[in-house]
Order: sequence, then C-alpha cells, then structure tokens
Amino acid sequence: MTVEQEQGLETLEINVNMGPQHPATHGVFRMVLTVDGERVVDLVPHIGYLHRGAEKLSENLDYRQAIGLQDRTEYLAAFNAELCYVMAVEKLAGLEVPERAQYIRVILAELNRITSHYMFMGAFATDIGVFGTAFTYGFREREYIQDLFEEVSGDRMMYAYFRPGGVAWDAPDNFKERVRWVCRQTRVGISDIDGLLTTNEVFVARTRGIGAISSQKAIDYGLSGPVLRACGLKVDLRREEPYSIYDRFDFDIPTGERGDSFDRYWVRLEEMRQSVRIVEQAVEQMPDSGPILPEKLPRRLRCPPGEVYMRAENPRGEYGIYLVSKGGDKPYRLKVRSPSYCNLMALKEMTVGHYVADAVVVLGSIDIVLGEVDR
Amino acid sequence: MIGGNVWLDAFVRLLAVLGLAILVVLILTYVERKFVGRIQMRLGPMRTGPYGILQSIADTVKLVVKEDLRPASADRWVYELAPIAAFVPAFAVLVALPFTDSWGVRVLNLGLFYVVAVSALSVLGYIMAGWASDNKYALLGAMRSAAQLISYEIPVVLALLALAMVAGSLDLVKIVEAQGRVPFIVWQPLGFFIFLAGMLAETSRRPFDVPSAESEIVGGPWIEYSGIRWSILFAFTEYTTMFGLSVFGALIFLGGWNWPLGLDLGWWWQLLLIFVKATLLIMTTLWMSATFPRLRIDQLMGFCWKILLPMAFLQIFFNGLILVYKWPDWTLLLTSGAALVFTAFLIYDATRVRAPVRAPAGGVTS
Amino acid sequence: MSPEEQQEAPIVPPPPGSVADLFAAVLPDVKFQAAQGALDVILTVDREDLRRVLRAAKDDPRLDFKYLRCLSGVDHMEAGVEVVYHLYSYTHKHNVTIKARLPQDDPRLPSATSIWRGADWHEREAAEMFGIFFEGHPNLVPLLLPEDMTDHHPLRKDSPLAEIEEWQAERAGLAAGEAGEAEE
Amino acid sequence: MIGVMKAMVTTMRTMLRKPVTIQYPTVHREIPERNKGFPLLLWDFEADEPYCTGCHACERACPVECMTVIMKDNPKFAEEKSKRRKIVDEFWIDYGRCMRCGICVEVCNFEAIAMNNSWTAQEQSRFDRGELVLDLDQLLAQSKAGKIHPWVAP
Repeated sequence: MTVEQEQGLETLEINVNMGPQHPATHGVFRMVLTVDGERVVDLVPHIGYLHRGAEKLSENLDYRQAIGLQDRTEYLAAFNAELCYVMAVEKLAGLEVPERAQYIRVILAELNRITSHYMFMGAFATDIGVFGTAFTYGFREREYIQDLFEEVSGDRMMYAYFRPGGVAWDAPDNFKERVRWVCRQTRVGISDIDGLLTTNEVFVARTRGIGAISSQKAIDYGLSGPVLRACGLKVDLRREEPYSIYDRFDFDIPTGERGDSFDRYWVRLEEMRQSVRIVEQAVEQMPDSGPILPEKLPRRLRCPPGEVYMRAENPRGEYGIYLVSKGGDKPYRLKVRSPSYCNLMALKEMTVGHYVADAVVVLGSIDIVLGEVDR
Repeated sequence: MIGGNVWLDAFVRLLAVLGLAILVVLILTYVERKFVGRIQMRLGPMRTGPYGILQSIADTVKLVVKEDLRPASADRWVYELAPIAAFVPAFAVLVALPFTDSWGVRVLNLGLFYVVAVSALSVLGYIMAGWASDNKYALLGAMRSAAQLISYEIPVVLALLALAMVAGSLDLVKIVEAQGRVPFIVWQPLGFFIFLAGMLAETSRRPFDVPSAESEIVGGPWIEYSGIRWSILFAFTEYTTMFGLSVFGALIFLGGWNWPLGLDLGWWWQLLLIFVKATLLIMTTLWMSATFPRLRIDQLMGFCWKILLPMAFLQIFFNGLILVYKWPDWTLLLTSGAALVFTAFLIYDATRVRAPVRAPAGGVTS
Repeated sequence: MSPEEQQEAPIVPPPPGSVADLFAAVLPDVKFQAAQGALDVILTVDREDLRRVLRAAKDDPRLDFKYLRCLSGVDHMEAGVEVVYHLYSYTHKHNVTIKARLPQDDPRLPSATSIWRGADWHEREAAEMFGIFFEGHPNLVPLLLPEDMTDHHPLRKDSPLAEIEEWQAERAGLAAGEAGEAEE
Repeated sequence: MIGVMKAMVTTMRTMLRKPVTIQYPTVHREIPERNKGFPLLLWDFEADEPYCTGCHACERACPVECMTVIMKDNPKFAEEKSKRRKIVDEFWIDYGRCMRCGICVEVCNFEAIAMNNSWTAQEQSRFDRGELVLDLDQLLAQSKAGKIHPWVAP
C-alpha cells in the first residue's frame, strides 16, 4: 500500500457482493465485502431473504399446528427445534412426559445433532474447496440416520413428530436394533471424515487461526454452541441446566482453545462422537414399552396464562423459545431465539482482516441455517 | 514426410494431434467424473449409453447448442478472443511432444525449454477473460491466475533445469534415452514433486485451483462464459493442458516410451506405454484433486516461493556438485530424497496440528 | 383471540434468596416488580431505570450477567409494548428476565448495544417488528424486512394475519371495483 | 505431509467400497410404511362409499388450510345401506400447499384419511399448480383401486 502511494499510484477498494446467490452462502445470505486487493476491510451482512414470519404465523396456530413451523425454522435439526418448542409448551401447561417418550425424544434429537453436524462437515469442507468428497461422505451417513427418522416419524426432514406431552406415536418394534446399527455406521462415517480432514495439512492451513474470537468477545456477542465452546468455554446447556433427561447420561463437553475455525470444526467432530455415546446409553436405558403421551391430555391443548423462556442445546447453539400465553389454545407471542442468528452477528468481527477466501471459511465455520436466521 | 511437402506433412500431423486432443478431452471428462464418483462412493454418470460412456458427447452437444452469452458491458473482442488465447498455448504444447521415438509433430532439440515456455502463455487468455468480463469475481480470478501460473513456472523451470543437467540435453528424445536403466523419478524425486505441484497449479486443480475457486469467486475468469466459449476456455484448455503435461511428465520423469521395455519394440508398444504412464499421472492428479481442499492465495504463493523455489535451487546445486565431481548416481537419489523429506517437514511445520487441549473442568472465563 | 378472552398471569412472588433479592440489594433505589415465571424470575422495571438496571446486571460482580440470551418485544395492545431481556450469568449460573413496558404511542427505550454487543440485531428486529425506537443504537435500520418498510410493524397485534387473505382480496376487490367503476 | 497421505489413503479406501447410489427412476427405494406422503381419502368397500363424512375436523385442524370439505346428507342412509347419516360431497386438497404434517390423519374420527405411503405420493411433479388441487375422485382413486395400505398409528 505504502509503496504504491509513494509512486503516486492509486489503489481502489472494491465492493464484492457475495450472495444471495453464491455457492458458499448456505442459502440466501448476502454479505457485501469491501476488499483491498484480496484482503477484507469491511463486511456488511444482509439477511431476511428467507423471512417467512414463522413467529407471527404461530400466533394464529394452536400449539400442535405450530410444531410444523418449528421444523421449517431449523430444518437441519428439526427434532431439536421441536423438542425445545414442545418443552416450552409442557412447562407452561404443566405436562409430565412419560419415560419412554423422553427416551425416544432424546435419541432422535441426538441423532439429529449428528446429521446436522454431518451436514456441517460436508458444507464446510466444500467451502474450503474439497471437491464434494467430504460432502458426499457426510450425506451418505446422514442418509442412514434419515432412513431411521423416516421409519419412526414418517418423514426425512420435516418430522412433526414430537407433541406437547410426548410423541405422536410409538416407535417401531425394531427401533433399538436400528438405532444400534445406525450408531455403528455413524462411527465409520465419523472416522472417514476425520481421516480426510482433521490432519490434512491443506485443511489445517486453511482453518487454523482463521476467524478467531476471544471468549470475552464471544460472550459479549451472545455466541453459543460449538462456536462458543471452541473459545475454550465448557458451556453446554445439557450440562448447565439439564432439560429433558440429559442428567442421566455420561458425556464429555469438547472444547477448543483458540476459538478459530479449526477448533469449531474439531469441537463439532468430537460432539458427534459424544452424541453417539449418549444415544448408545439412552438405548440401553430405554424402557421397552410404556405410554408415550400423558394420560390426561385434552384433545385441544390449552395453556394457562404465563410465560416461559425455554432453551435447549441445539447443534448450532442455544435454541430458545420465548412463549407468552394469555390463556386459550394459541400462543400470544412466540419468539424464537435462533442460535445462528446470534452467532452471525459476530461475522464481521471474525472476518475483517482476513482474505476473501477466508470470509467463506469463517461463514462456513459458524454453520448457519438460513431458515433459522431469517425465521 | 507425406508427399514430400513439408506444409502438407505438418498439416496432417497437426490434425492428428488435434484429433487426439479432442479425443483425450472427451475421455478425460468421462474418466474424471467416474473416478471422482467412485471416490465419493457414487456411480458417476450412468444414463447416457452403457455405464454413461456417452456422457461427454452429450455434454459437448449441450455446450455447443447452448446460447453463447456475452455481458452487455463486456469488452467484446477481448472477451470473444480470450478462449482462443487460452487454448492455443495448451495445444502448442502437444506439438513438441515426441509420442514415440520417431513420431511427433515437430521434435525440437530444445523441446523441454519450449514446452515450459509455451505452457505458461495460457495465463494471457485467463487475464483477457477476467478483464473483459467486467465482473469483480472474474477480475479477482484473473489476478489470481496471473500470480499463480507465473509463479509456479519458476520452480518448475528450475526443477527441470536440474533434470536437464542430469540428462545432459534439452531434447526430449535424448532425455528419454538418457533414462535407459532407471527413470528420473528415482534420481530426482524432489524434481518430480515440484513438477507435480507445478502441473496441478498449471491446470488449476485442487489444491491449487485458486483462480477458479468455485466456493469463493465462483469460477473466476470464466464466470460470465457459457456454451462453447466456456467449454473451450475451461474444459478444453484445462484437459488439454493436463494431458500435454502428463505426457511431458511421463517422458521426462517416468522413462517415456523407453523404460522398461527398451527401444527395440514397435511404435505401438511405445505409444501404449506412454499413454499408460500419462494416464497414471492424470489419475494421480485426479485423485489428489478429489482429496484436497484449496489453498489460499497467500499460502499458495508462500508454498511456491518459500518452499519449492529454494528446494529447486538446492537441487541444482547438488546436481552440479555431483556431476562436476562425478560422484556415483545414487548420491543424486540421496540428496534429492533428503531434500524431499525436508520439504515434507517444512510443509508439516507450517501447518502443525496441535490437538486442542481440553479446558480444565469448570474453566469458565467470563 | 379477542382481547376479552385474554387473561393475565397471576403474579407469584419469587422464593426468598432468588435473583430478585440480589437485584434489590444491588440497586436499592430502583422499584422492581418481581414475579416467578415458569423457569426464571421476572423483574419488571420502569423505562427510566432500565438502563441502570441493565448496566448493573452486567457489571456488578454479584449479578454478573455477561450473556444476553434473548431480547424480544411483546405487544400487549392497550397495555403497551413490552421489551423482554433474558440474561444469564456464566459465573453464578443464574437466570433473570427483565421487562420494561412502554406506552404504545411512544415506544422509546435506551439501547443495550453498548452493554452487550449481542443486542444489536435483536434490537433491530424488535424495532422493525414492533416499532420500538432504541435510543443510541448505531444502525437502527430494518434487518429482516425490506429496508424501506418502516411504516408497518408486522408483529404488532393490529397488523393482519389470519385475515390477510381477506384483506388482500378486499384490496384486490377494491382495486377491481375502482377499475370497474372507471370503465363504467 | 503425513496428513495429506492419510487423506489420500482415506479416499482410496472409500473408493474400494461399494457405491451407495440408488438409480432412482429405474430403481425405487423401498419406502417405510410410516412414510408421510400426501393425505388421501379411503374407500369403504363394504358400504361402497368413502369413509369420510365430511365432518370438517381435518379442515379445521389443518395448519395451512389446504383442505376444503363440503358435507351432504347420505342418500344411502335413507335406503339403509349405510350407517353414515352424512357423507362427503366435495373434497379438495391443495397438494401445493400441504406441508405433510399428518395432523389431519390424527384428528380424523372415522379413519377416513390417511397419509399416502407409496411412491405415487412422492412423484407429484406437475406442469401447472392448478393440477395439484385434487378433488374427491382423485383423492379416492388410489384407495378404490386397492393400491394403498395405510399405516395406522398404534
């Protein structure tokens, strides 16, 4: 820069508009990069291209109908989103969930965490430039788990299976064997991705030190989930405020130490292993039969007036449902605190100063789901 | 010589090579898709013809029929000529390659020099395309490709120079004959490594596909191109260059048509041998490109200037020492191999993985 | 749901020793209305005190709410617009919900972006959805909605939802009717 | 370069495994019986009429309002051929709008509606959105032909 100025040459910063139609923006995210050569000097994120007004729509739907909207908000980890939502309704309506339903819910939610992280592995590696290999690895394994979801809930992505008070119907008879098989398969898939990426020098060179954020700043920005744990904070809502039956399982909380893209990747990879552990324990403990819905469940669920902020640890971070009821069978106000929306706020902080190519890596490492960012 | 006419002879030979290039591109696109498909546990193309063997023909038809778009703000002539400017050097490489001991379009006694010099000219086409497209992504891609292609030319030239010292000639036929017993890959593993990196960079394949960087600058210089122009600029140039450089690499590093069968066999054996070796090289590049992520532009340049270039100089120095003092051949392997191991260490050191340590329990810092 | 059917939740006082007592100890001159929610303690404060409360919540070591979980707006129609802050402390592992109610015709509030940077987008969202004006916010332009959509606040209860199609049909019918009249 | 080698070994290992592709239009994956395709109406072969009485329960429960039901008096009830006092007259489902949540099946008191768990539900591409609005005959056709084995929640 200084050399050119001494010689009287002008340099020009150009604006590069990435998205809403760009292979690396994971949907319809748009960021305007101001670049000086290859270096990013400013970044303005634009969101809202996928805003469907799920919060407003939920105000007009009863508690059961709104479950479908939760699926479509967080479509890569729909079971986790549903779980958070139905727990919020249960807290407000004071419903007790039967044992078997709790286990089914936890197993499915944890498996959904694995599928979501598989999706991250694939998309993140593709952002860095792997020619679809990691992507197909991730998808291959994800398919096995989705097959299981389909056998249980009837759908591969938009399950609408959890209900306030339990689950819609019982799991099939061979559920336990299928889950065990899926767990074995998942370990193979994890080791494939591990071998392809974790020690690969090119991958490490691209992710080490990229998009690092300190733990103080991460808390200040309200980051959560693997992005926060990558900064070295051992924070997991499943441990901090155990919801559902997470206090019965033994699992580790992997943390990074630098808060960079590699640590985020690594934390997610470890988290998948921990999720497999949780699922395996849950299958062992799960009762073979039993009710799946509370006995006294009204046909049309009504909540007493009150409010609750229910939070759950989703693959992307803290998923919060702020539910206000004023009586009746519909929520008065439903606010979704979506983790990637909050994590995306720190994108500028993480990206500025890096190269254009790194902007894509940082965005990928946050692992956003646009359905959840825009809601 | 056909009919005693030099021009007619040259024309026929050029046609043969052009036909060969087209054939190779068609086969290569199919092979790449199949091969990468298998790596990803897919089947690859399966619909067009048995096992999808007609896929590349179907693609060609589609690309030719597709509308040839040009942005309204593009610089018309530069934009339209860029594909040609990129393709001609790629094709010109093939002209100087001896496919057997007696057949080539024109076997030059400066063949090595010519191939290296000409193959670098493709960059002109990319810069023209990037500039004329009037697109920021294309411009970024053009600048990247200029930086990358020209930089990688230098260590490759030096590595080949070291090789030419051992062979004692710049004539490709003589280089092949010089590898009578043992191909040069054994004596010059470092040189081969540098050549392979340079070849990946020259053909813009992963991990050096920075100019086209699908997920960052969406195709780089050829972002605005479509139809036949895109296929000339991108597919044709890239695959022709890849084929040309693979044959070149097979000639100078893998013993060409000579090793291990010797010169006495007929030309068809020689042709087969060189194609098998070139295919091996191509497969290796495809394999690598299906495995690796992409390097960043500064890492790419750092790799070239900080690792490959000093190593190439080191190689020349050692070779000179050995040749002047007439040390035995195995010292070539020793020095080059040691340098390769050192290179590997440098790469490892630059990206050293330290497994993230767990924060102490309850180690919450807020 | 029509406004007559709506019931307000009864105010249950929080158990002794909860976060509400800590707040009272830290800020003795601020009037808190404390209630126990389904999970957290809910503190309602006046708009004038809000900034002090939030600042103290973050900076006071006894409270140490470093993490702003969520910031939402709730439209209570005649009763005003409510802004809700959900806070969490990583060191003390306690939660609190802080609320401030604003009159519907003058929904102004000091911004919390200088306290938690994470409040940025939440405030922009609340601003565009409820028409709340956050004083001191660096860049209070619509985030999810189109940039020019500043006159209409979709999450307000007076904005149509169930009737949106009727409303659209009505407008279309009006437009068609006008066109028809013009033709006649 | 050890990591690079490890990655290349990984890709080579997966290359030697069997591909997982299912060649879709020629080979159809087996669909689990619980699959939620699109809702279909069922045909009562005993009474030779639809199970559906047109009670509007599904219409009211549908979150996206994709259903329209019209009820009529059952002529067969007067002839005492059927136990249904009322019967469905017209029924439309807009498949373009349906979000396949399965709530209509859950609320139905007569088990008259079911999620289509066969491949016909998956292959619903049309050139015109209007064709995605199915009327009563189309909704009943598959059940009438006996080509659906609906799954009933236990």
